[in-house]
Amino acid sequence: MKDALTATDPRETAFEEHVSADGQVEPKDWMPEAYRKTLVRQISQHAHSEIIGMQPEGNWITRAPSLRRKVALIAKVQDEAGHGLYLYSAAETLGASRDDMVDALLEGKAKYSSIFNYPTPTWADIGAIGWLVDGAAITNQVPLCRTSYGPYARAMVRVCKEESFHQRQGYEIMLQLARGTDAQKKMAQEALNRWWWPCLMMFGPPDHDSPNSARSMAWKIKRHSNDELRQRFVDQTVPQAEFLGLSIPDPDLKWNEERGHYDFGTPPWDEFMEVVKGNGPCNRQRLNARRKAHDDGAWVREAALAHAEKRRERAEAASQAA
Amino acid sequence: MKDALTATDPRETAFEEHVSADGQVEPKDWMPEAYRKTLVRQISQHAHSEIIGMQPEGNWITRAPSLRRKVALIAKVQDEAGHGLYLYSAAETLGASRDDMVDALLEGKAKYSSIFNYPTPTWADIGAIGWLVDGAAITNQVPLCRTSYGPYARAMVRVCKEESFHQRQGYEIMLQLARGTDAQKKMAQEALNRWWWPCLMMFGPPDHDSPNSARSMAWKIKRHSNDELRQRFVDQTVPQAEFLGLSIPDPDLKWNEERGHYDFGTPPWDEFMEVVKGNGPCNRQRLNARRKAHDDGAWVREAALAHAEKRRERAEAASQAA
Amino acid sequence: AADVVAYALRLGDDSLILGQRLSEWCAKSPEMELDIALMNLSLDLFGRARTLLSHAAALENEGRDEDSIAFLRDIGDFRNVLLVEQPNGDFAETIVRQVLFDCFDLPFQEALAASADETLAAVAAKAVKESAYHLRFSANWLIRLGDGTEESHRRAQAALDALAPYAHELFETDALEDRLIKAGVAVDRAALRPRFDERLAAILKEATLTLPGTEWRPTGGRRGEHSEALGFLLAEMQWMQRAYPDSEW
Amino acid sequence: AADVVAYALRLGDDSLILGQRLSEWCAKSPEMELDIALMNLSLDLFGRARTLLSHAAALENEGRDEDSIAFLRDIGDFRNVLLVEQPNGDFAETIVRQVLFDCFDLPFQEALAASADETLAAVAAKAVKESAYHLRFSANWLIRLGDGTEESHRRAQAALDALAPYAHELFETDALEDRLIKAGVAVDRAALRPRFDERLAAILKEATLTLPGTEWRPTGGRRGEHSEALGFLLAEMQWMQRAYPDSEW
Repeated sequence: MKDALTATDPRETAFEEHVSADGQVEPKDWMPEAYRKTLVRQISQHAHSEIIGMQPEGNWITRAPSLRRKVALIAKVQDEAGHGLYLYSAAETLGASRDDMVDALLEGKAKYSSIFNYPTPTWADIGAIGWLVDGAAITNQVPLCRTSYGPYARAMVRVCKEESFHQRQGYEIMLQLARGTDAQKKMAQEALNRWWWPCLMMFGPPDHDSPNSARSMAWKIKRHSNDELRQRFVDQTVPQAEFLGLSIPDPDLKWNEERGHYDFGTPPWDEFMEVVKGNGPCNRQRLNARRKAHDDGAWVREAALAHAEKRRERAEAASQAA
Repeated sequence: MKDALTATDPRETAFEEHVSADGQVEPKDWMPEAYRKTLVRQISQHAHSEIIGMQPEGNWITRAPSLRRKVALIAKVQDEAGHGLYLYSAAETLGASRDDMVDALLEGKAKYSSIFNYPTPTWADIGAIGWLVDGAAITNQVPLCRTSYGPYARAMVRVCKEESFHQRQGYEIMLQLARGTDAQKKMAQEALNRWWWPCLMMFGPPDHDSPNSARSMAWKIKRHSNDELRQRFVDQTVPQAEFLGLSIPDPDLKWNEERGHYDFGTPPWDEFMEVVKGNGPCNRQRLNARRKAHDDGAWVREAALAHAEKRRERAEAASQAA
Repeated sequence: AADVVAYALRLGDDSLILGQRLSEWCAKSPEMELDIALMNLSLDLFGRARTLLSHAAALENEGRDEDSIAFLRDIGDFRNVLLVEQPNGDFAETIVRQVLFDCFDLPFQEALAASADETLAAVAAKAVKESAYHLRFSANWLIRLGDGTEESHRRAQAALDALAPYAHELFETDALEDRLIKAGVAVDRAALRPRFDERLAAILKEATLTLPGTEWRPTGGRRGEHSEALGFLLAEMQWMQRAYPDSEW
Repeated sequence: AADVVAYALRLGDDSLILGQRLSEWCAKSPEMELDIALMNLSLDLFGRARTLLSHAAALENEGRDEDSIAFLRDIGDFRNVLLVEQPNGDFAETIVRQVLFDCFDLPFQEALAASADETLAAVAAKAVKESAYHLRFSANWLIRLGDGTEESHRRAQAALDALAPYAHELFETDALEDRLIKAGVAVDRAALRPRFDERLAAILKEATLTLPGTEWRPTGGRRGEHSEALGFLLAEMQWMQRAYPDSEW
């Protein structure tokens, strides 16, 4: 799959051999430019997703129904902010600058996971996000703990660990609702209905429509196909839904004894493409909220810079006077 | 009571005779400068009070407990805005400009009724304001319907009519609470406790401490003494509280058979003076809210002016072209 | 009758939620005259909401009334279009939201006045005059803002860019409304579109504003799929009835 | 025990309401690092609130728990000082509110760690370290803002002018606390004043800010006399428990 130009570079050959032998790549190692670019795009998109992902859940912090849940939710959203910063740092080891990445997000040039363009109208959505969205994220990310780029792989180890915790919390919220009053059960079922298909689409388009996958797989940036991961998620999640006593909103869902997997229906890809294009229920709201925070805070960041500069000048003046 | 200077002006003598014969003064009539100034101060303070008074009640519009109450409350607050505008107009007939009066309010130079510097923490405060604050206002204002300055007197006729309606609404809110659940009764009693003394102080300091009253009485800008009006309010209100089954928070309150009036305790004048000085619970909040509305709306008012100017220019250009 | 109940709830919720949004301006607007005008709009809308929700309650006959419908439903049971629940934003956003609503609402009420449902027809007959005033008010202000200063033009255009996509939902119809159109009860929303477009275009022209070209057509309100902002509106609006259940006010 | 219940409610409400205000910043602050820091503060405060309100519930022994105390009281039953319920305003207001609180809170927790009430002492022992960090954070930011740009200085000074008067209430004491001081349970607030004044003065000096001279000393929180802003905070915070009574979450 190499083209004439890169094939002539012996470093490239060595790199490919190293990676295909499951060797890790570190920031100071030589790497092909396309590998660097692909990673920066993937890691920064992941960072943006964590930052934007604070909003749908943050929406319920002030209204969480018990102090215990409130504290857990704040800690979770705080973890997401931490993941975002951690991932921006990983991308910076590849020569990208956080300010540039954030600017690209604010200008609408960078992508983030489309799942965060859906709203959280009820408390049950907080449970559903933890259970399903974090569940899908973990399914996607666990293999990335062995991805070829070292800093990214190590970030993923930490992220996955915390997200498993979040997923359990989310499932516990759902369980409480599912064991609760009729109103709570209804709330839980409706949230599952809202999030099921969007979560299945988090794994990306079907393999036959996913052109970039092959090279990413070769580079071990990606380690399983979209459809493989989607199937794994469905197989894991269906029994959990059954345990909750909730129904998955897919009439085609059925255990396939022969395959040893669940068969399931086709997600509404048209809707997915609309959301990716910017036409989801909350795309504009999410970006506008981020921009507003950024713009409203400009004077604060300027003050911090000005103050640091003053301190530097004073220290300099003092050391010259000495 | 005339001093040497004014006594020499025959117009002054004629004016005083006219007024003491219950004659009305109209905008184009000659009037002593002090009369004009006193009236501008009094009318503009009254206008400011209506405008600031929108806030404590407006505080409950979005949370009113039934649609019927919500609609009545919006209509009431709207009436207050209307009274404010109507009174500013009356003051303008005396040569004051509304912009100047409003600026004086925003700069903290003008006074407004101190009663609006108390907060409305519960829905019952909306009832209490209607019943007690509007009740006290009416007691104060009914005599002003016969005040010597025509435009002011006519404004008062309209204001009093609408405020009687508001007072009945407020009393009806209290009645509903007093006939309601224990929580509602408690809410009503606590609101009465909050508003009773501040309302008694709406009539101003005791007569022996009220230096400006004599001249205002002579000019028929004021027609009864503070203490007379306060007594009238107490006498009217005590039976209403009894009918509600609520207790007035004054251990000294007692029917005096001999006087034919209720005896009552001394209001906390120290607190009153603090509120007048700007140290009430909400003085800063009220002015800041007014300033914020004014500042945030500056671009809108500028746009309206700019557009009017554009229209004027276009009309002129069109008429010249014709 | 279930269809009419659902229809009255849709119309009632549109009025209720827009009325609530407008009432948030109380004592906060740019001019005292605007405070009065915005409260007027809000009073008209609450007036309609009360009749419509009471009508739904009466037809439904399950013991609800205007207040339990307004104050005791959670977000997923509200049936208003997304436009009316959008936050007030600055004054330009409030005015643009209002122009979009009024350009639709005036012809809608004119048509609804001929409804076979007497209550709906009566509400509409009264609403026609109100809506004509609302549209005059909102259109005049949009023209002032659009053709005012640079800043007001910028704000008005930004508000239009943000809110225009929400207008599409006003013209959406579904099986329920199709049935009611056949029965002479409901208004054929799609048929109002040309008048809306024409009227809006005339206002925008005078306001020197440009309708954004966007394919985004947010929808879902009629199915109870609302934006997050509505949750906070409801928390505030419903507070008293939730905190003190089974009380008369 | 009734005294200790009341005292734990005061301290618990201070933490609860300030924690709630801080949590409103989530995803809205000037920097992602600040989002994290403000959530940290809020988590510490909610942690204290939970222990304190549970302690009050246990001593009181009337079937309440931390949640029913937090979510099912109306405004007049809250016992927090007015400072902590003041709206977030801009970042300068939040930081000034925090500096005022932290300058008081650090010596307060240090003293409370010696309380004769074991739970209070334990909460305080843990809180001392947290409060030291909170104060470092808030003081450093106030210095940056005060000694930053012209705009940040102006905003910080305006925030200080607005909020400094609320600090007095932190040092108020009453018969209840006097009894508890004698019993070795409560902290003598008045005795903390010199340390507060000194610490605050040092921070303000470095921040080039001036403490406003005012005789206004707003008070009443301990008696349940709150500002209107608290009502809206509660409507939002308590929404779920009010809308879905008798549910487990």
